[in-house]
Amino acid sequence: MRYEAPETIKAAVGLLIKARGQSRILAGGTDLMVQMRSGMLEPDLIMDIKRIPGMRDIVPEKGGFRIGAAVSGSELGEHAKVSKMWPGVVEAVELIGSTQIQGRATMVGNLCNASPAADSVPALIAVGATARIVGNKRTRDVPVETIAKAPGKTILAKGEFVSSVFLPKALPRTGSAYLRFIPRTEMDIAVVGSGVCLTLNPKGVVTKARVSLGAVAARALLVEEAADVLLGNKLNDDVLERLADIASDAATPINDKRGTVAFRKQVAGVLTRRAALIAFQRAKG
Amino acid sequence: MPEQRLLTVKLGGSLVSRAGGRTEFKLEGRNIMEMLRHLGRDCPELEPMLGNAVSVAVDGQIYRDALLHPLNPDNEIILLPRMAGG
Amino acid sequence: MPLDAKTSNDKKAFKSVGTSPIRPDGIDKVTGRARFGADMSAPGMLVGRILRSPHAHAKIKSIDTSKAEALPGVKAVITSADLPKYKDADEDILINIMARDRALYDGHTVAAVAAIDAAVAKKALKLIKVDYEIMPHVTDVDLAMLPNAPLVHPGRYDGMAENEHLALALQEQGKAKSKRKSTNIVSRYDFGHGDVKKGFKQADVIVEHEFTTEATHQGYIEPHACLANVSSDGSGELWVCTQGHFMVRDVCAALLGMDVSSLRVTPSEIGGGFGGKTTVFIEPVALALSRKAGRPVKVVMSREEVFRATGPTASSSIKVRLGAKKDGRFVAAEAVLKYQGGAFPGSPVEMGAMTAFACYDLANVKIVGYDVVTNRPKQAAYRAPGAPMSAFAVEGCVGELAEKLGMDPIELRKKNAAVEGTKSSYGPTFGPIGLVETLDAAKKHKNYKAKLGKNQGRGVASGFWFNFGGNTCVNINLNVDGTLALAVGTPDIGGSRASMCLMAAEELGIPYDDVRAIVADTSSLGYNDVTDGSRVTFASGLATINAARDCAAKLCKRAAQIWDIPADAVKWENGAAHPAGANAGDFPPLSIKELAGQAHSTGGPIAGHYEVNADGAGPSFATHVVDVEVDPETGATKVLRYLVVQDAGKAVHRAYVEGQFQGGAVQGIGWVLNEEYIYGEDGRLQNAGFLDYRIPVCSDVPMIDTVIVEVPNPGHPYGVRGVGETSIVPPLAAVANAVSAAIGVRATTLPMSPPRILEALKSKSA
Amino acid sequence: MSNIHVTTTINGDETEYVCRPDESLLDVLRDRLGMSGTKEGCGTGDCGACSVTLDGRLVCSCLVMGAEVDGHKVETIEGMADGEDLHPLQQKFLEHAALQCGICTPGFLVAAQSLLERNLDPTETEVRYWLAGNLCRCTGYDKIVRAVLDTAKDMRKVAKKSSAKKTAKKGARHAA
Repeated sequence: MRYEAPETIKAAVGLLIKARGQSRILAGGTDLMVQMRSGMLEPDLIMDIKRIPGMRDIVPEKGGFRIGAAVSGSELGEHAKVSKMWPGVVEAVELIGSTQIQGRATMVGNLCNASPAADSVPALIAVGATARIVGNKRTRDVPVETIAKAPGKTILAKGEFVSSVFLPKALPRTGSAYLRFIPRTEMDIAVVGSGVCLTLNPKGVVTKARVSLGAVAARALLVEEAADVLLGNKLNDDVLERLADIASDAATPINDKRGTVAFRKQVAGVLTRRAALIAFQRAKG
Repeated sequence: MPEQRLLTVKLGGSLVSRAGGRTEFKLEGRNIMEMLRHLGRDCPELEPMLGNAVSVAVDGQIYRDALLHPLNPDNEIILLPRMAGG
Repeated sequence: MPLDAKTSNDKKAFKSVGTSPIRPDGIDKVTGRARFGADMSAPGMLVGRILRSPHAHAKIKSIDTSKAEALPGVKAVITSADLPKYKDADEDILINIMARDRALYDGHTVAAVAAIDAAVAKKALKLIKVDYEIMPHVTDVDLAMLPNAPLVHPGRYDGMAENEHLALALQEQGKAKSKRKSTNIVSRYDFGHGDVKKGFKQADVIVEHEFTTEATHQGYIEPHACLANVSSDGSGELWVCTQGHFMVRDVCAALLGMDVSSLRVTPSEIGGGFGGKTTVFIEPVALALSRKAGRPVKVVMSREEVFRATGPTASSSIKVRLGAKKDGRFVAAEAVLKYQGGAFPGSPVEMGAMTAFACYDLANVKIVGYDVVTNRPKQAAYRAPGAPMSAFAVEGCVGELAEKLGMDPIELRKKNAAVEGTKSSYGPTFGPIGLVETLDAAKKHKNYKAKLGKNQGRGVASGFWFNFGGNTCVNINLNVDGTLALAVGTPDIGGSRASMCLMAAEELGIPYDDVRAIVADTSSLGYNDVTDGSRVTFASGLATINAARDCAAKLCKRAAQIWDIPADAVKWENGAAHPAGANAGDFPPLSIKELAGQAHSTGGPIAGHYEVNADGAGPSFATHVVDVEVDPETGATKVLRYLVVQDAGKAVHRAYVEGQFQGGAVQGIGWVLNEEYIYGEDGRLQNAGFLDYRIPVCSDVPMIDTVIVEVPNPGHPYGVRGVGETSIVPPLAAVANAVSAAIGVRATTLPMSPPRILEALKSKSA
Repeated sequence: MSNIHVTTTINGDETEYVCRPDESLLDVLRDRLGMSGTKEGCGTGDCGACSVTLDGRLVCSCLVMGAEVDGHKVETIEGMADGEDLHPLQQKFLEHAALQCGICTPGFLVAAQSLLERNLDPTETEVRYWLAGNLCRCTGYDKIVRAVLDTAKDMRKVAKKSSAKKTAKKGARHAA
């Protein structure tokens, strides 16, 4: 096992390409250290990216924000402008673990760990975020929903890693929200998560909507039928009821130690309805 | 000489099925040790349990290892399982 | 033992007792200086690691340790071959700490290594090859009792009286008589009196339910840890976090074939126990490794090992039937309890059975309990072992009876409450007890009058625990400056050293700060039973008081010698020796400091001591009141307010008594709402970590309100009753009753996790 | 596995050590530096017993690699008291009986200090959520939360007084 802390992206990519066996990126380390301790993972190379310039920065870009891969949850939460523009994303990131975990865990780590239950992912999908992948030959930007292929598996090729996530500029009258269900009030993995982002016209009618569910399938889902129900409508009871039904139907969860199929399907509907209402209120301002 | 009065000893817990359903014995004994010795003689099936697997309640007070505690025929005497706490 | 003059509830009678000073070990614990199990090191120390079975039940055909032994840096590898059975060893404990021919549960120890560091030890474990033959397993108590269940110990119970239990049990379950000679039922317990058949005939209302509870873990934050050092002459030292170092010494010596006197055990500070540290797990293994390697060996469990291989409590399946007259008077009560306690006999079902109806004065009561073995880790005691589950079932039925009769739940309990002179459901007649006092105080409390909103419900439950005494030894040494060194032999798990200092100070009439208490090692003090059964403040307290009196008597004698008057003409008062009366002579009092200062030149050091097998621990009753709110769309339960009312006899250190009340209540909240052992089809534990074994976190609970009731225990000089365990008896039922009230369905399955609550709500609307 | 040389600042003292790449900061503190005040309850970031601050941020030291703190600042429970003078939180934990067994106490104190550095007037709910990553199995949290709230109250008074003093001094200087 080797520990490296390169100071440029180029050096980092070079290390990843040359590495034999398994390589792992160290940003916050809150998943990596647990996996290593459990014996699930014995990487040959651990590459700490925190010394690479920009990795710990939040930079305004095109009216939105670029969030470096090593920005911790609490650093993101303390950023007033991001919190104001995308409260749904920030509240999702802030739900990841305890205060202690927040001090380390990163949004990009949450994305690249490719857990179906990752809290930040449905929120990022809902706001249409993109991830920047750096590698040997090219740098590419992809929608966040394409990063995870299956639990623990990503589209990243050898030599590649995600260097940042871009949150686009929010249109006027846009609101985002994320809710999750856990049995306790803190310190749990989401049993169901739901991210909603809505844009309204001046009359309060939904003109743009994205709805994403977490922990109810092998990876976070973008539920387009749910968005369709909202488009052209205000959020009256009937619309919300249909939204909840569609979210419940879209969920294809499993029974496991954290919840049952029936429970997850029902709560997916409940949370989507509640998140939509919060997003709606935020959009109205 | 007045007739010697006997102790009335009641059983609880797993002793009941061990003793074939008997729940009460009339026994001699000046203290817990003697009483248990007589009980083991009267009911050999109970003998293996009477070492340190029982507690004895005397007038509502539970004794775990008090073989020399005196007994008299007016005492309420109940054999219970030996208990452990957390 | 007669109640001393001081046993009044008049606080003025006490100077120190009943206050809440800072504990003697406090500064070390807030600065990080206190040394717990894993905090000790020794020169040349090796790291011990344990290999555990990944199977719930498997024959161990062979173990090949040769590759591990050949790895550089490995100093010892042991298997069951290194732990033969010695004469006095308890075979169940021996097999539990190291599997022999079969692995009996997921996590069962099969081998252990000692190596120069953790990395080498980890590697060595991987090099040990175990050839397993997987066998059928059973982890559920009801399934384990079925006639065709896989047997945990085939043949072991053949020909024993317990075998008849199967036939009995199956008949009671309405199933055919089995021909099998062996079963997983290892004991049957019967309690009760009167005629329940006749009783139920008189009943106007009968409630009947079947309840289940899952196994929960004590969840102490400090994993088991020890440092063993066996020298070449066969003598050994052990540093260990345990609730009973004398027990550790005796059991380890027996398992390893050592003389008791050649093993010295020093207790570390202990990071929680709750019953789970009243037995041995890694200690004999560490000693055996050290003996083989000839070097000190430290073994520290991981959290995963704690969950998989140490004792959770039993899971249970309980049926209760309760009948009452229209006016609320109970006429008959019946319960059948089935507890599985893992792979060895000893589930706490007998205590579950004894405590089930202990709160009530019943003319007709019958309780049957079955102890069942399964392929799970051997259960260990957990705070009032066995009692919370049976209270959950019984108090659930009492709650429903109150609803059916339209009675206030506290009034219904008062109407049937056990009082002094009641023949208890488990046999003995109660002395002075304080159940009614807790009910009255609960009813008067503001929480009982708080208004409830939508989706909210209130639950009430009472609970009982016996409390124990036991073997106890205490020394008090008078130092040259008049301060006292107090040595007790019961590990301090919740601040008991402070209570001991208070009682010694009270007795000698000196300031609390002049007494310093330590927990002495096994070679420095006579035998002490483990810290269990809520016994320490009672029994070590009683011994401390008597040791202090012994010390005072010696001080009086010394003063008498100095004054040249008879010893019985001197009395001890307010920290000084005084002439007992005018006839004794006119001498100015001699303070403890003056006597201590000249002790060495007036006859030698002064010390008091006391050894006793303490009897007379008075039982403690409690009543809890809780309000909850349930989200009907997600099944999430929020605890809004919580009240604990409990009889402490006499609260020695009030803040720590409250702390026991609060801690027990919150553990109970965890048990009822979220905590459970989850086994897969493969018999493996799926949630061996704090992420998915969900103990309550700080944001899950409200402040826990407390009322200390004091009905003196005549068995203690100050009236003290143990308080540690009763507090976990009522919460399961109290919260369940509150949830049932909030959702309108009787909750009978624990934990009442959100999926279960949504299911219950669905069944109601269907 | 080759060892890594690390230079860091712990409780204000420059500290050097070597560690393997798979060792956590917690392992380093406890096993290499003999600082056993920081406790291990789970090793997976779920109990908070190993709480320390890293460059002023509250973290679980079991989830930080020993290798990556080179050039950074670590604060542990051992650095909390100022010589013989306890930190107000330490004093209040004792007065409120906010500890029973004491194994979680160092973690709670470090976490609570981190809260009060950011927010000297937290609500009960804020305290409870901030401390949700610190498990305590003994106390039911009641007395811990009370101790933190009471410390904050006292520290606010002190802060008020000292700022009043400062203002007074400034005023005096101006007057002069």
